[in-house]
Amino acid sequence: MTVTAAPEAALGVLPRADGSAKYSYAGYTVTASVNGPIEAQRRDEHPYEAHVDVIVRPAAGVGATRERHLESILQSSLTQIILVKNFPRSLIQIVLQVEDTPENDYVNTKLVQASLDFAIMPALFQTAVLALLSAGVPMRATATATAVALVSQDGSKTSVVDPSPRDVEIAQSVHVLAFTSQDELLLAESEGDFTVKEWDEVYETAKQVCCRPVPTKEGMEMVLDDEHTSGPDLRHFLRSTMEQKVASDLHWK
Amino acid sequence: MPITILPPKQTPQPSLPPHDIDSDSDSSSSNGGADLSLSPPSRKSHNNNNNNPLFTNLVTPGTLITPDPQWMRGHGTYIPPSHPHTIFSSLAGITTRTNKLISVTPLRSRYTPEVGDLVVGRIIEVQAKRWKVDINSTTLASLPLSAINLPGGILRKRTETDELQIRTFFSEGDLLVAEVQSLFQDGAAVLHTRSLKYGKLRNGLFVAVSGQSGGSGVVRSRRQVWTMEGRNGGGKMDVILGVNGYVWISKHVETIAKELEQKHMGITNMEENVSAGVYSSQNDGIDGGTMREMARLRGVVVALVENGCRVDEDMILRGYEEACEMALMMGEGGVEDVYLGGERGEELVRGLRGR
Amino acid sequence: MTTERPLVLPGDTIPPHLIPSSTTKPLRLGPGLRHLPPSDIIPVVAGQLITNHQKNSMWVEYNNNRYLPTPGDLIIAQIHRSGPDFYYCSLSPYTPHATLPHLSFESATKKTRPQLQPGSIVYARVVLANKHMDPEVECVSQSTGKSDGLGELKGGMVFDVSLQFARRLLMAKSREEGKVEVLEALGAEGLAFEIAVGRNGRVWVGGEDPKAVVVVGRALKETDEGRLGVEEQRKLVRRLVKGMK
Amino acid sequence: MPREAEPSLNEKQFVLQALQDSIRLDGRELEQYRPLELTFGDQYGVADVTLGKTRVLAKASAELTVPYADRPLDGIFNIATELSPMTSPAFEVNRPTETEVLISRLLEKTVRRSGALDTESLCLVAGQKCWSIRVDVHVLSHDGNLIDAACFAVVAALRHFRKPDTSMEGGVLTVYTPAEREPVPLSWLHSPFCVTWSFFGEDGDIAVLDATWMEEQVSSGSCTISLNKHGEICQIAKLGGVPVEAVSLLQCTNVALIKAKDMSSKLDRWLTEDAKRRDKGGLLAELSAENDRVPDI
Amino acid sequence: MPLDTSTYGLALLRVDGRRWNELRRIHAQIRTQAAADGSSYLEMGHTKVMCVVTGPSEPGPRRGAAGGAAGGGGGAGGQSKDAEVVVNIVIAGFSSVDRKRRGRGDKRTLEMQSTLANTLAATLHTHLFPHSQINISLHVLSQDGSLLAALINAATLACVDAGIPMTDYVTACTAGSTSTYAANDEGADPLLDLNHQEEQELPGLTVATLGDSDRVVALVCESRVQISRLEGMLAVGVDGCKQVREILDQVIKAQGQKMILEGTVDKGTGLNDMDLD
Repeated sequence: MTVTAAPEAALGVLPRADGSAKYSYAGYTVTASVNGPIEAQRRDEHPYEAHVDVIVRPAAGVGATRERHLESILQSSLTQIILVKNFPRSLIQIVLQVEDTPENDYVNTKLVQASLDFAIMPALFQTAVLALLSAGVPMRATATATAVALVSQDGSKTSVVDPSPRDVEIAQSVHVLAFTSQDELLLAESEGDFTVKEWDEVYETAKQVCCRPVPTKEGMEMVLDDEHTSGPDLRHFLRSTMEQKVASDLHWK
Repeated sequence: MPITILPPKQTPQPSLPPHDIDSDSDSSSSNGGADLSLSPPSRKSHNNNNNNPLFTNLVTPGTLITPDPQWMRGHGTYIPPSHPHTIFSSLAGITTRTNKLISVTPLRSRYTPEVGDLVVGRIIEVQAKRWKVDINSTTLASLPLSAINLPGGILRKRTETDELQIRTFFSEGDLLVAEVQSLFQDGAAVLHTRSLKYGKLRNGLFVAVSGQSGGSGVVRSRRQVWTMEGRNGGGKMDVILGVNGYVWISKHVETIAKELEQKHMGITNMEENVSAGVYSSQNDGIDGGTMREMARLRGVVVALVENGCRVDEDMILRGYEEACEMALMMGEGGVEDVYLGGERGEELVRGLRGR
Repeated sequence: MTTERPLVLPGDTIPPHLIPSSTTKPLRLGPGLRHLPPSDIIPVVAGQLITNHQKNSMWVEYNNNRYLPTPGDLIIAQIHRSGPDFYYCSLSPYTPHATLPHLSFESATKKTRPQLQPGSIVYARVVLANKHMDPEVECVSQSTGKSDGLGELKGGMVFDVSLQFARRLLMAKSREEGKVEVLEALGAEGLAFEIAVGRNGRVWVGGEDPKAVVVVGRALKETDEGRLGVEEQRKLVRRLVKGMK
Repeated sequence: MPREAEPSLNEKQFVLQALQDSIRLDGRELEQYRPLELTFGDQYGVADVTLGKTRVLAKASAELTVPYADRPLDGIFNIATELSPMTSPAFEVNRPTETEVLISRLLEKTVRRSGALDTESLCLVAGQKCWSIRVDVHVLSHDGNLIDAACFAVVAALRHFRKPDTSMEGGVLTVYTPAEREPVPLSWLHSPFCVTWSFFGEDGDIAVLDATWMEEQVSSGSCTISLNKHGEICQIAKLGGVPVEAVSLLQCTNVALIKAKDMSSKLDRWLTEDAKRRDKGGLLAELSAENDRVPDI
Repeated sequence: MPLDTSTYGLALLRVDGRRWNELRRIHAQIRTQAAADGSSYLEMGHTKVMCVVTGPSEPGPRRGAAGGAAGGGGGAGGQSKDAEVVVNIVIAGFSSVDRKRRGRGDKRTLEMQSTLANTLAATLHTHLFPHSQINISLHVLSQDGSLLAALINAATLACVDAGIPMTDYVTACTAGSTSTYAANDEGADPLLDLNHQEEQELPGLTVATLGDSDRVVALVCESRVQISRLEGMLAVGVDGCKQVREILDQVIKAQGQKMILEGTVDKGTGLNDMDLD
């Protein structure tokens, strides 16, 4: 299984949506559209804040309970970072369309009844954040997410960042964590057997991936990447993607 | 127990339109003629009919009425953009002309309100300052709060209290008789009940008659409302023929007149002293005889409609006489037999036509 | 104005030297920033942070695609329906309707007010916009009672452009500050047309010749979508006008 | 559900008036398509089609299942079309609109009922095991003419798709995973394409190909004709709308054939290019031999 | 399935004994439901449908997306000025041999509903009834081919009966071809008005035209056929529509004549009467 070495993203890919992003990483490709703030349906209307609507659509097959579950997780964590109080009685609609998932070459997958893998969460989350940024929806902070799998090999457990479907299959537990740009833990979802100590390890690993200090121009306190070899620098990636977008938007300045 | 064997009644021949007979002959006479597969005999017979001078003004949708630009097009006609000045019919109906105006009266259609029509309606919706009334038209009519008589005098100003109490005058499901006061641009009617003739209906029964204008159903006529004597011991009955095809038959109550007598008031003050009783939803007691006659009258209206007769005062009065006689002569229960459905209805109408 | 325009993302910490520190004037925060008491100023969108030390103000320059009504904005609104006292009109798709009072027109009275059909469009100004209420717009200047060019737009065609581009077109010095010269170039080619730009990303172009209107519309859309520079805009106009004949 | 915005009277009037002078807002000729682009995904059977600002993604997938009882010798082939709020916030999840029903019926008639895919070849063991092929159509962006774009995407995805290889030995069915044996293409019989005409005006005398969303909203009727390059009509759908002279419809069909042939050769070219890209170093000779066996589509 | 229709080549007679350009027997009635604004019953051979029209009337509460839509294209809301045509088709379980039950969400039925709504909207003068709704309910009692055509004809009749103004009748019929899609034989004959068996075995199309013009309102072809066959089929179909229009017109006229004879309507005043004034 070849995992794309670095994440790739394109913003504004859908001309008719308010904001959109296509993001591929670790074999997952997701396209997201964001529309909002728009008129909310009566049943979703909230007098003091915007309703955030997240829809996850699998590439093949119809969405089922699994997708609804992912939607509810994303919905509650994204509501935390969007400044929902700015838009009372309105709706911010995020549609996440899965395009590609990494294939497990050793299994003929059952695709007709789609059931998205838990490990797709970081990709969905990251795409949603990028699309929200592209739509210019006001947010408290940006956020980055990663998945960590605990795989037991030869009696000892190792943590695998951005696990492949094969890893997920043999893993004892899979964890998805997201951190805001202020290093706050935003989302922690786990599946499988694990101890509190193991979770602490997972937390540290994920934090290293998500919360790498941003290299600033003035400060030379660039952290040497070699210390944390696992995973790409998601924060830096987010920043550089946005830098391109902003530069292109404001080309006339 | 002796058994009497009754001779079988002849099944009534439904008055089939001629095309039925044609289609039968069509199937039997089809000789497989390739190009003339469309039943030549049927055509011929219709052509004969078409030559009947009675039928020259019968048109169907798409019929060219005239290519002459001197005529003006009225209801039921159109001028296609491709042929300016050429008038076509858009309905199945009868052409009528008023000076230079050509219009087509449909054989049947939904009620189209016109100013001055007397209609019977039902309250569908209560809004802040108006009611929405079903009058069997294409859209709901509206009855503004300002267009009804309020208890305590006609000149009284509408207050907010009235707005809050709007349901005490009319609420959902109430029936009323009203006049069309004006029409909106889209053809929706605005009603008023500012006369003692109009207002809430009670003490009676409602009949909806489908179809309007030319065909069977209620026609606009001289008298839409009258009081008639019930026979066979029934009391006086009021009949209201709404132009919209809604008919109201009720017991005649002379409340207002009596009230006036008691209070010794002049007729000029009458409208100012409308009592709250006008908006009562409580029925007065109706004796059995009157109820029976009301039911009979209802049967007459339905029978007239089912058999394609126009419904007006004359027809109803004659029909009612006929029905009473029929009940005496044929009904098993004598005057108690008010059934006028099916064959009875046909017979009733035959009797009327025969005269 | 400083030349430094750093990229900020939501939640970033703003370097202190970029926060104007004038003690005489109150600090003015523009769009894209949020003040967290007591003294934190945090960006909420991704864009370039712009600080104006003279005016003691700062804001984030960014591009969004959903129009948020702001009082004073000139917009092109589409009448949806008429109520008892207002027209309900839409400023952008899928958003709640704005109200346009029947009497907010030049010398309008109950009798003389313009009768607008559903689907007609007006050039209007936003008078009221806050997050808890549906916006209100007007077609008359409240101070002068004159229409000042606002009112129904008859005929012509409406083109959708990005909000950013609409803003550039509306700049007082659109050529210098907004780097748009497409309209001047079209005029120089001898095209006759009228134009009304709405901040809600809608541009109305009127004119006798539908060909000219289409060329103006295409020039605007291609300039916007292709992110063309001034020189490219001139080239585009020359090419389109040539193709027209 | 937020309302779909209708174009203003000015826009409707202008679009019609301009079309009367044969002018389209984007400068196209009346019978000209917007640029059609196709990209294949990393996996087999993913086709991403853009037609101007319209963008449709189709993904084909296969699963082993049991054939329908009344058709024991046929495999199962389904096309699923669901318009999500990504297409437009006016579409709601799990509530099919008329647009969605009509698109899915048209794709069904064009691709499935015309026998483009040989469903008999999908049957592995009569009455017991067969392949179920499913194509999911996702409309990512809607700027008119969804049908032509969606049909192209479906055909492209199916022709690009490879299903796992199988073998039957002594009554034992083996399905090979992609790691064991290179997957094989579907047995494809012909490639139909949809060409949609939109009619304008009271008389429907202006006919336009590949209408944009704005044009579709102003149009008074449309007609979708599906054809393959051999000049076989697979389906015609003029579902009401403005009356059009029969002779004009015949002309529309003839023009549609030219467009369908054009699309057919474009798709052939893109498929060949993609095969070359995947076949770096020519290690999949076996596969190309397989390709040769596929009848001339 | 073996081609029973292959015998056609021998005697030039179809399975039911018709020649290539013969319609089946059409029997039609209007005003079959007293309570409705307009109603009709129509048989084309053994395909039997009935139709009830209600309206134009105040639109009831919105019923999701189940119904068809006309004009603006569904849910346009406040801006729509024309009456909306809503069609509902119920196909009885006993109407066909296989007794297949179709649910409410059946896409084929939904497509027919939408086709019917858009076909009728092309002729009905919906602009005369702003903010209202015309409800058309169709019940299929028996199916033997040409279902869509029968539904269109029945709906047209019921709309005429309801007195809804229209430009002209919209009439429909089917046409087929004796060639199969594989054979490109030039000698293939077009056939008019397909029955169920022919519909199953031969390529065919349904065509609906406006009045007695050649203008096609609806054209639905669901089978694979050589492009060269289309012209012949279309010509035969359009001609068939004109025949159907003639038959339907006679049905309406007969009703009108009956009403005049019974005196329920006046004979009216026409242009010729005017000359006498």
